[in-house]
Amino acid sequence: MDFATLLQMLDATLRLATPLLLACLAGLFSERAGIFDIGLEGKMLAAAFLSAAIAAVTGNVWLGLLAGIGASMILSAVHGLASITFRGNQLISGVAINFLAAGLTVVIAQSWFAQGGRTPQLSGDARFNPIELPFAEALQNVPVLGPIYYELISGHTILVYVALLIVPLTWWILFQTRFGLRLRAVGENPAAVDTAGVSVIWLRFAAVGICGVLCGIAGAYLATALQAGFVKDMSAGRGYIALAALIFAKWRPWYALYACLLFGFLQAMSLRSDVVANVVGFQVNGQFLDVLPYILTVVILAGFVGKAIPPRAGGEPYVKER
Amino acid sequence: DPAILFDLGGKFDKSFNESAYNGAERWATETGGSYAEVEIQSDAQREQAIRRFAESGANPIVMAGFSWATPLAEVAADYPDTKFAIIDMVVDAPNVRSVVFNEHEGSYLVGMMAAMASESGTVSFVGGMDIPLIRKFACGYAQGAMAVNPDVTVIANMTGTTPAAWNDPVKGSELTLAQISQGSDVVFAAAGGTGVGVLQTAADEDILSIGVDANQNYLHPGEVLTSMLKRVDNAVYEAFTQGTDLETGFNVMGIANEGVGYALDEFNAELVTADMQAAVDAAAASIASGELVVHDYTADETCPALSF
Amino acid sequence: MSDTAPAIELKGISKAFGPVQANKDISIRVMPGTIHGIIGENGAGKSTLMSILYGFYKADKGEIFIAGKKTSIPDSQAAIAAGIGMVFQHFKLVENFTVLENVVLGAEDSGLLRPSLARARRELKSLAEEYELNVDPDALIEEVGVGMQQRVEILKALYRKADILILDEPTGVLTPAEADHLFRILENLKREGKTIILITHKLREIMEITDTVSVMRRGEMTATVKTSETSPPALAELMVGRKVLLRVDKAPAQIGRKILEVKDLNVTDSKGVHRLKGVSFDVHAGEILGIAGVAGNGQSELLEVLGGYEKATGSIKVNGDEIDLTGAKSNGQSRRARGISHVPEDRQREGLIMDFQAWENTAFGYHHDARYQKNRFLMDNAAIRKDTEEKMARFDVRPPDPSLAAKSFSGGNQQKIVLAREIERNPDLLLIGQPTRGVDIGAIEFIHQQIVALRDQGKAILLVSVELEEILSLSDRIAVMFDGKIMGERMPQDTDEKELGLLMAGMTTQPRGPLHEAVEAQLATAGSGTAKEV
Amino acid sequence: MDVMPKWADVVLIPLISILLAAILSALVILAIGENPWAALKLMVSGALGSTYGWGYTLYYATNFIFTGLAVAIAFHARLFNIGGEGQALIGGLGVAVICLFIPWPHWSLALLGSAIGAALFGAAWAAIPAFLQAKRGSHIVITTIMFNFIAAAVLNYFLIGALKAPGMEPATAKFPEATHLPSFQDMFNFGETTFFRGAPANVTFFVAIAACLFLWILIWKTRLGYELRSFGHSESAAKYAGISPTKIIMVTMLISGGLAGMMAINNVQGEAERLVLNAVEGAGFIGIAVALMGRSHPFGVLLAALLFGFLYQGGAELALWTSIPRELIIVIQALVILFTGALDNMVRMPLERLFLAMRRAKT
Ligand SMILES: Nc1ncnc2c1ncn2[C@@H]1O[C@H](COP(=O)(O)OP(=O)(O)OP(=O)(O)O)[C@@H](O)[C@H]1O
Ligand SMILES: Nc1ncnc2c1ncn2[C@@H]1O[C@H](COP(=O)(O)OP(=O)(O)OP(=O)(O)O)[C@@H](O)[C@H]1O
Ligand SMILES: [Mg+2]
Ligand SMILES: [Mg+2]
Repeated sequence: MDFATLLQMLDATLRLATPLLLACLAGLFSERAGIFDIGLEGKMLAAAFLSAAIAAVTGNVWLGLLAGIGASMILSAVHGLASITFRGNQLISGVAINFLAAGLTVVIAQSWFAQGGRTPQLSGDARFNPIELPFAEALQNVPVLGPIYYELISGHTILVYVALLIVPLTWWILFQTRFGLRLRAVGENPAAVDTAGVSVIWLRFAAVGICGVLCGIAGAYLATALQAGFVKDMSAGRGYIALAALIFAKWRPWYALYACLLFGFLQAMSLRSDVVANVVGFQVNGQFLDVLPYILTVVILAGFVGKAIPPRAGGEPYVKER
Repeated sequence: DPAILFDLGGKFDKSFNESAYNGAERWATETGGSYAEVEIQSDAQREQAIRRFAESGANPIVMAGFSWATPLAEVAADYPDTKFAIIDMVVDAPNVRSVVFNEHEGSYLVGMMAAMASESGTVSFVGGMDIPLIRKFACGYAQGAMAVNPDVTVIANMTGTTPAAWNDPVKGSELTLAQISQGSDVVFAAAGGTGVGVLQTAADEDILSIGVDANQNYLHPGEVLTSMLKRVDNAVYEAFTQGTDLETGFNVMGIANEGVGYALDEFNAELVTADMQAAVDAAAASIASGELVVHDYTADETCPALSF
Repeated sequence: MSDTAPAIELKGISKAFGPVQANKDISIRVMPGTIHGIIGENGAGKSTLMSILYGFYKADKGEIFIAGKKTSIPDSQAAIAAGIGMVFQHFKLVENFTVLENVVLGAEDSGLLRPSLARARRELKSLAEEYELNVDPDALIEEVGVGMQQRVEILKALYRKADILILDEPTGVLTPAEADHLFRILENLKREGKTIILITHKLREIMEITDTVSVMRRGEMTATVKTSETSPPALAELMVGRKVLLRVDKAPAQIGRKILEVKDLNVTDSKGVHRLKGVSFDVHAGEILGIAGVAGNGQSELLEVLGGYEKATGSIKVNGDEIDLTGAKSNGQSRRARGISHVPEDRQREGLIMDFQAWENTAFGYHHDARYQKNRFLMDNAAIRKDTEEKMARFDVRPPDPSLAAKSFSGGNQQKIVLAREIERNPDLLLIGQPTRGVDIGAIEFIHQQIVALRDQGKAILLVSVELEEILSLSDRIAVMFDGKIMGERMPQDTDEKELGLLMAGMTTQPRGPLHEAVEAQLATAGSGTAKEV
Repeated sequence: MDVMPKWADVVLIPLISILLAAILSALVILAIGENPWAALKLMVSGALGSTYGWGYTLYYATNFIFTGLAVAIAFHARLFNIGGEGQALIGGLGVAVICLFIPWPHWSLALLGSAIGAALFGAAWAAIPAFLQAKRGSHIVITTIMFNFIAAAVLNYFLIGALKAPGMEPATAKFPEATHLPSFQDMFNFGETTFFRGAPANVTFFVAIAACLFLWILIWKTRLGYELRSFGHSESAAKYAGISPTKIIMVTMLISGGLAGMMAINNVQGEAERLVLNAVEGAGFIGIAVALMGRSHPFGVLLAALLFGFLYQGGAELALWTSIPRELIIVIQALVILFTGALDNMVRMPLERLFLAMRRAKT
């Protein structure tokens, strides 16, 4: 594999890792607060749809982004209502949300646009366009670093950089602020937070809300940055991969970045079976490359890459007891 | 009244099903007639849908997509007085008209155009689900490209192996980017909804793209080289027009009877040079006359010009 | 009574959990600078009342006055603001946080963590000096002992400037020495003018440290008296509503052959912690061997190994036959087949399936029994029901309804269901852990009688309990466990709570004395940490 | 002491939950500009108004009984098997292999063979997640989701490779005549009148009923069922009693996977008579809702499966005769899952208060 191909693949990796990373960090906030969320997929999908729809109608991608976040937040609220307020089963709520998003997006899209569950194609200001970082063009010819800067680092949409910035931000919030301390505590032992005079319900809703915002950005990225419009089921299992990455990352922000880059790379790889064949020296089955992230997830879960211990109060509704 | 049954992609897929839909609509506006239609929800409903329409008295009943063959073969005999037409597959029954297309011929033509338009000498293909039908497209495309430039490199990628591959524009777009990085500057998408992503990315990256089934030139004016037309609309229109007197039997739509072809309109007029047009039209003529035979992948599941 | 306002006054507090009336119209006043004790049976409503005072639960009815002012306490935040701190029976600490983080949690002074932690570090230091509350601020909670954890809980309250401190059964998990330390701390706090409410089941502690005491029964406050004007028997009577025999009557043991022989047992748990370190002992027919020790010193693991659901190395012989300790067949089923019955320490987590009906629980662990089978495939549910009815009658389980879910029985009756199941097996060896935990005084009498009766039939009994009184009154021989080792064996008539307490603490907190040396000598003669055969 | 009588928990709560889901669904239908009342009428007449409609309703119900039972038995052992989809796919592979490569003399024998094949293949697909859960503590929810994706890839691999019939479709050849199962039409054909004409319901429905019965006995009458329920209620207590968690997890998941796999008899052998891609079409996920609504009781599952069969067939009729998109059915399913599974406390809490007040008033 030559340098240019490598850069191309890493470039694709970054693009494909971005929605995973946003969803993964979304899951991180939620699960760190003790709310498991397999509904990431559905939230992304809903956000993808509404962001594309609003962007298409208004021609303004920022309004689209807001709308996407709103859609995701509504589903987050449903999840919060089910799993925090009514102490329902978080997994089932997540499954239901995934279904709901899969169905509603198409039903509404069809009713609004009558294009078979799609939104119109977005163009111009209705989508996020790549931004050239300063001096990218000028430095392009500097050996090694030039192409890396020009090809790999520069030329992504703003949301890619946002996603990358959210990683240190997440770390800072979780480990350097009062809110972070409380959020982590509520995922480990909500009773401790409750008796310390802080509202468990409020904290968990806050976490689920942040999860909604991040999923919303992830979905908007899919429909308005990575693509130019919504098509049905466009989240294509990314929510589940993000969950797997979260486990891989042991619920830590920096590891989440690495895990998502790895999964992004695997996805990039499955698109470039030719490169894979070149590198390993024989033709690799396409289906195998496609399911590699899933297989890898199982391998990780099997603990061959180190045991991941989830937040202790995760998945359980908080019921007061002495 | 006639009825039409769409395949799982849905009638607004911008390509195959939409083309069928357009045919039906054309008939409706021209004749003022009305027709029944359904987009099924799952494979299990195919037989159900055919039966329900047959029993409600719809005639003829046209179905778009090869997947209808099995249920139709089952049902056709139960409704001897109803005429059926199926597109993309052959069903051998006295009351069925089977319409198949020589996609490899159309693909050959656009393959030629791709190779002529390419400056890099590399052209590419993005298929939807990896099934023989799509390989047939790819194989014809590669043959056409090689016919004008024996040294051309043809990159072919399939989006996936599940039906989801028809609807994964993200992957279509990434595949296109990958192909661009390998030097491709013309990409042909035969991938249903996934093709939307392919065409979009090609436009974003300023390379040429080729649409499929319906005329997709309008999607990105000036950036879509042409579209490989598969006149599903004609097939539907014709069936509707013949009505209850539908002529049954085997019906091949190739270049010869304008069943396949390439699209030329105001959106791509500037892209298609006179040379190009001449060469393609000549090839079309010799295919029509039988002088030139394009290899059909599905005949023996091999391709002389491309290895999958 | 002085004319100062009471620090706390509750008026007419009522609270129901669904159909259970946990508190009924309770009123109480506590004067500032005093220690007020609350006693009562399990489930009497003590914790509920305190949780209401701390804003953890909302009362259905009633008023709260703090320092004479009517105060509404809708949540813990309000309680903290009113100067109330509470140490719960089950600590409310975040296990993988440091001491410092736990103290700061919820009482941070700014959005950023760093300054809050710095201030807390300074403050902890001065608090430690003032009240003998030393803790390592950077230790992780999961890595420190329960005594330290409790100090962290107290520090949490003091850090929030609490004037009123509620402690719910604080000594249950402490060694006698740690309990003494706690009481010194409480005395210090009282001297500083703080008001303390202490919930405990131990009459001795009430007598020792409180100024006034309230007794609760079945959700009601039955009496409030000055400690100096009452006595343990009087309090016991107030608690149960009748005279109780606080002593066990038993004949001298008729020791028979060796039933259980344990040699050099070692257990390392899934986290890699060495739980049992070379434990050896014997139990004979007709004998009750009591194992004393503070919870968490390996007793649970010992019972689990003997009961077949923890892997170990070493050797166990029952009736002279070696028992497999690691194989796939080493489980509760094979132990039962060997004539070992087991009343587990935690009836709700282990002994019973709380959602199963009583009859289903009667077959629990014995569901392979031939008499419970209809044929090769089906169980004979009717036979199990019938058996359950008989057992319920013999053990006076109330209500005697086999179809009632286990969770619907009170603690004492749940324990009776387990006991009936295990004792009626007529085992050679009965393992019994915490037989009277969470059981009221009346039921304790009955359970003790059953255990002694089984012994008198010539069965071997291994009794594990954290209650020293229970160990002393039931056992024919006592072994003390500390840190996974048996520290020594004593005959009940030759020892007392004080000596056992020292052994339970591993004797590390006390200066070396003659006793220390004597026990060490014993250990030396018995070899590798094993105590002398008595 | 329970606050509510059992019937309220078993009947009233699911009914109210469904009602809430129905009301919301009606609102969605209204919002897209259609008439919910007309839609309901169409659904009822289409699904229950003729033996033909019943034939479809029962066909779908048969699928859901199998996947519902699969989820239910796992629930009893507190295992959340989201992998029904993949297990049913692989079960289909088993059915295809059995039907295509063994020359069966008669459909009854073929049914027996394919039932075993389907169950074995489905069970095998559940075995790895089960093993990982039992031995490595890997969260079975995530592993079974992953195995759904992997199953789809495996099926593809065979349908475009070794098992593919000549032609375009990624599907196996039609199964031989002797393996075709009698449909209701064949079974209830009384000379003049043909019932269930053209509907796919077939003899597998009775296999499904038998499976309900079998599972009921297994769960409530056998030692295995006893151990399984014990484990589900309290893992710590099960360990105390000498019940091996590994054994229970493995056995339960094998049964669960086997049941999910057996769905393939209905859709692959009974209906399509060949194996196509994506043959399961979400029935594995519907099983979750069915099990939840049926309170994991085999007969509850049967009733819930009928309800979902009705929804499916009624929904198909809607898509056929109105312009309501087919995805609306997914929305309705989602709402049913949400209300019966995750928001059940929303209904339970006020009901409990009501019953408590009623009891207080009585005493
Ligand atoms: N969490 C609970 N939910 C519902 N009911 C409960 C709960 N806990 C206890 N009860 C009910 O409250 C009643 C009192 O229980 P508790 O454990 O306080 O018994 P008790 O009065 O201490 O009796 P004893 O100790 O003699 O068995 C019991 O009848 C029990 O059914
Ligand atoms: N959260 C709850 N839900 C239902 N019932 C409860 C709850 N908390 C307490 N109860 C019931 O209320 C009654 C009083 O319980 P409480 O914990 O106050 O007793 P207690 O006197 O502290 O007992 P213990 O000595 O065991 O600590 C019991 O019957 C108990 O089962
Ligand atoms: Mg009690
Ligand atoms: Mg208490």
